[in-house]
Amino acid sequence: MAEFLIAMAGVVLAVVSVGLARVLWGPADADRLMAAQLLGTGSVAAVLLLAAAVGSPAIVDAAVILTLLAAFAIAAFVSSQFDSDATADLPRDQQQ
Amino acid sequence: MLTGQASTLPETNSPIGFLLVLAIALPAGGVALSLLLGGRGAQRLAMATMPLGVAVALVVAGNIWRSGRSLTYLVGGWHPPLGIALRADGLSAVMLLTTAVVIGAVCLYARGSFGLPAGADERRAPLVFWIMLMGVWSGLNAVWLAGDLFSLYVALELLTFSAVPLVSLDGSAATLEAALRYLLFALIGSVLYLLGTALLYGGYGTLDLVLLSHVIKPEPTAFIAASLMTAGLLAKTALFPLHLWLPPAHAGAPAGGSALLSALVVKGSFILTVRLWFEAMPSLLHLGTSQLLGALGAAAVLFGSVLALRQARLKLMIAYSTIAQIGYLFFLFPLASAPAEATSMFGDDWNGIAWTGGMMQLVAHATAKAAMFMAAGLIAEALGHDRIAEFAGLGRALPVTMLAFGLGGMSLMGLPPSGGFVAKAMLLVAAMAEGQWWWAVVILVGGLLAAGYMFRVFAPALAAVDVTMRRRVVVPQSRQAVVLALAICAMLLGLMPLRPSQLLEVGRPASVTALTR
Amino acid sequence: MSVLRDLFTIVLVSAGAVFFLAGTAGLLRFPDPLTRLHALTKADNLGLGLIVIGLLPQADGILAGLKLVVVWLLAQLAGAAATRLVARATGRPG
Amino acid sequence: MSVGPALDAGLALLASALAVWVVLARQAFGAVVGFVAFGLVLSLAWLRLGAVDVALTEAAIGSGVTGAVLLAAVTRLHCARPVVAAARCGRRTRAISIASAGLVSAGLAALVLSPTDPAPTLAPQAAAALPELGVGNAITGILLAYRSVDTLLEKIVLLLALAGIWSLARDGAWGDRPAPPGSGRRDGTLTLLGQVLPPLGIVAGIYIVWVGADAPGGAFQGGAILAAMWILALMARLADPPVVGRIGVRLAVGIGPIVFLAIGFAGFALPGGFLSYPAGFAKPLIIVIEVALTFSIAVVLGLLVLGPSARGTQR
Amino acid sequence: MSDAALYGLCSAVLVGVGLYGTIVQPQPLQKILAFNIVGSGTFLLFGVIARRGAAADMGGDPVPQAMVITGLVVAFSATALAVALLLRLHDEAGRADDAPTPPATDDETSGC
Repeated sequence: MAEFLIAMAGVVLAVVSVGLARVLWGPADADRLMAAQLLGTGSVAAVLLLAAAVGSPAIVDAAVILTLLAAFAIAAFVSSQFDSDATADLPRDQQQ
Repeated sequence: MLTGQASTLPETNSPIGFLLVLAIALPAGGVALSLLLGGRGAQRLAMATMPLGVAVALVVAGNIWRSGRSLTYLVGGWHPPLGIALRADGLSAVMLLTTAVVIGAVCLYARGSFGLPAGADERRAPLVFWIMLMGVWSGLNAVWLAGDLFSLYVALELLTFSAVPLVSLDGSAATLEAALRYLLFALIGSVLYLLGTALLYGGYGTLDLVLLSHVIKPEPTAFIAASLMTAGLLAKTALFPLHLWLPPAHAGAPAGGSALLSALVVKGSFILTVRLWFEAMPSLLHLGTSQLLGALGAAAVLFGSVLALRQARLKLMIAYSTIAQIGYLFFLFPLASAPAEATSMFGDDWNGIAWTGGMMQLVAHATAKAAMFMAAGLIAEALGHDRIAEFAGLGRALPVTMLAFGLGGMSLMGLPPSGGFVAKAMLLVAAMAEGQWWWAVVILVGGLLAAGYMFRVFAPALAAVDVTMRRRVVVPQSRQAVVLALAICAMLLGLMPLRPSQLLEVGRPASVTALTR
Repeated sequence: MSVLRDLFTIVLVSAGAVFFLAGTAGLLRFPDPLTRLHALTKADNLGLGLIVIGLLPQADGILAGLKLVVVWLLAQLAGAAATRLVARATGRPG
Repeated sequence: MSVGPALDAGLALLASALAVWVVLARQAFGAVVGFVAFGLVLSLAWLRLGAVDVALTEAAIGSGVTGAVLLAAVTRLHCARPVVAAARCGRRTRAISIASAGLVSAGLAALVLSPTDPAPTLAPQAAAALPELGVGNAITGILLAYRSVDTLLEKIVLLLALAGIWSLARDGAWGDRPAPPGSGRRDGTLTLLGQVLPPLGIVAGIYIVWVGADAPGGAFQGGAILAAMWILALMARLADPPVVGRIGVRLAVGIGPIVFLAIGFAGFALPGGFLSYPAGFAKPLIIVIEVALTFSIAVVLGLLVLGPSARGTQR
Repeated sequence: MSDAALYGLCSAVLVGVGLYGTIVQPQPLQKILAFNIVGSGTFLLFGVIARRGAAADMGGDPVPQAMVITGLVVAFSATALAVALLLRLHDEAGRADDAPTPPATDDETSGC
């Protein structure tokens, strides 16, 4: 069983890392973000699979943290990247 | 060792070993409390820490000198390799003292530039300056005392993080750029050092300097680790050709900060390089390595001096001269590790003499350079600029400051009776006696070049012109006196060469002595 | 019993992996950002969800199972937020 | 056939590929996204290496909070577009750097392929001394007992970094609020995230600190999660960045290191000396230090992300 | 090949790639990223060494692992400080030219 779970962790990771090609290609920043998010979700899945394979509850904690931070990273992406483009014409003290 | 395990040493705490902790923890606590108290609190704290720190250094040095034995303190009672030992030998004591003297002088000097009047609000530059001053002190003392390579990494980072903000304190684009470049150099330097640390741990299972020296063997692991660590440390020491970051950084900081950076901070990584090669892995210090380090030093002496000659601004000139003076320090490597047959010719401990000469150069440069940077700061305050070409009449306007600057310069040139003279003479004689005359040539040429750039400053400053200097500000006598006192320290070093050298012999690496006996 | 449990896990986890595969394929092959976003959301929701459900029988204790569900819920939240924000951002020129 | 090594090889390959991408990318934004992904992959590698504590730290600090700093920077530098003008290195510099970097890599590779046998380790010694401390997590024992002086100095490094970043404020803005992270706009979705995630994150952060004495986790990881949640709330404009000149902020920043130092100095009264703990009280004292440190680390990391004070941020 | 050796090779690659980037990369922000990659490679080497030292019922030698945790915090502080310096420099340069983007005069001054 453990072997299977580790193998599936590998498969999920391999699959989503192919999606990373979008990070390279783009073309829009949104594409890069989506690819990174897919990698985030895939990593969480892989960590959960690993945790089950090893039978270690501490690794599940790692998955919880990864998910939290994935959400955080998305918020950071969004709040920094897209809004600033949309509001580029508004006066902002950082821009001038 | 057979099991790959480093065993523990039968070490115990020295009776006054707790002072080693205080030397690090007092200024470290000062950093934390200064942020908390803010405003004038930071300055008061620095002023309160200063005498305590000087006292700690004095007691430690006095104890080591009298007892002739190194001090040890096991933090938390844990023995290496699991725990961390703080150790103070003669070299640490000398460095503790030098640090305390220079920082003490900088404290007194900086009260003039970063002092807040009573009741004033907290201001940016003063608060940051006092915090960074204590950060530098804590980091330096940790470098002199820590006996563990990873603790030394943290100590080096402590130095980096307190040195970089000093560079960009005035916030101009030029100093920000200098600070960023300095930071990147320093970070790459520390990460290379850390890489070597990892390799050593993987090979020998300990990072304690003493334990490591027992188990280390001349094999690829040790050699690659040592090369990486040395490369990293040289970048932090600004040895030619890794010196690019130094002049703008040291010239850009406020005078008190420049004094700290040039006199002390670059010496931290230098001493670590010395400890690494002479104490932790003496069996690896082959002829090639020591000659290479010496050659880089020689290149630094010539290159730095020539560039110093060509600078139009005083602070940049002093900064380039630091590159040259750092070069001299590296003659320590070929001269203090000469094989026995070379040194026995004249039947004296030439390796030991070179060792003492090198350390003397370090102390003399620290005091002289700090005095010169602070003198340059006073000149810049008085004139509103530091363009050497417009110094006419300066000798009359600021006689005390110029005297201090000149005394410092004498040490750089190696004129008697300065500390720099004794240091360079010892290196010179050792070079001749060991048959490595080429270093002697560089030492002499470097001295001449130093005389050249000092002359460029003094020729206009002392010229008997009738123009009265337009002074922007009147510089208080007390600040000039501090600078002069420090310059006199550099001078006095030359008058009592025997005593500090005795202190230096306590716990001197066996490799330096063993090669000669 | 144990065989059944393991079989359940194997089936659901494999199905989850297939959804990840579909999501990636969509991300790579679909022509414009909005359809790519759609594909990504599928992978997020279903891929991770199936894997979590598949792993639930393997978890020892209620708390461990609860953590798994929390992970899934968090991922849902992040995914939903990302979807809305990306959709809005791509909906605008620039 | 065992699948473990295949997974490891995949992770190692992926990490290396991402590193190459980050270094060579023409677009700073793409490089930063690649770096965050790189951090994620490394966390997985740390799990595979059996270092759960490090995996937690890498996820929280190495990838999470660092990612936030880098993203904010990329936006402000307007680097989203490809760069034309920056001076590129000449061919000779490139050749020399490839040669030297390759040399370092080759040396390292040669060493890792011929390890010392048996590998030296301090694990037995670290394990043997743990009962004396009463903590079950050896890493906590190392960070707060055996090598506590490193941890203490590293806390000072954090404070110096904060003071260094604050020093980059303009004189007129000194002591004021830092600019809020992200853009100045309120946004429904972001508000929702900011309202829902922090409560969960705070529970998770405290949990990670709490279990840290005996299981993977501790002050660093917990503090970083708390910091991330704080930044998230600020991004959603649910709170304002603090006025950094206030005594409360300064107290929050300094309390951890000061408690740590105070307990260290109290050790002088004991036979073990500085930073030693009285028999039987080691674990409670370690937990006191961890709690104080977590709080300060969370505040300091958050402030490091926020950057220097900016004038006129309160309109 | 053991799993530790695989990650050991990975760490060697990371260090090399990162070093190359710190020298060659003209963008300061990517220089900072490259430094972080060298750092990650170094930490990974610690991890490999820890893994090989697994003993006493521990999955790895905890001493190097603890060092990595300390190192990660230091590396983050360094990144934050470097980025803050870069941003301020960018502001300063932009202010001096009174233009939204500074001209790239030198590899260190240019933000973009």
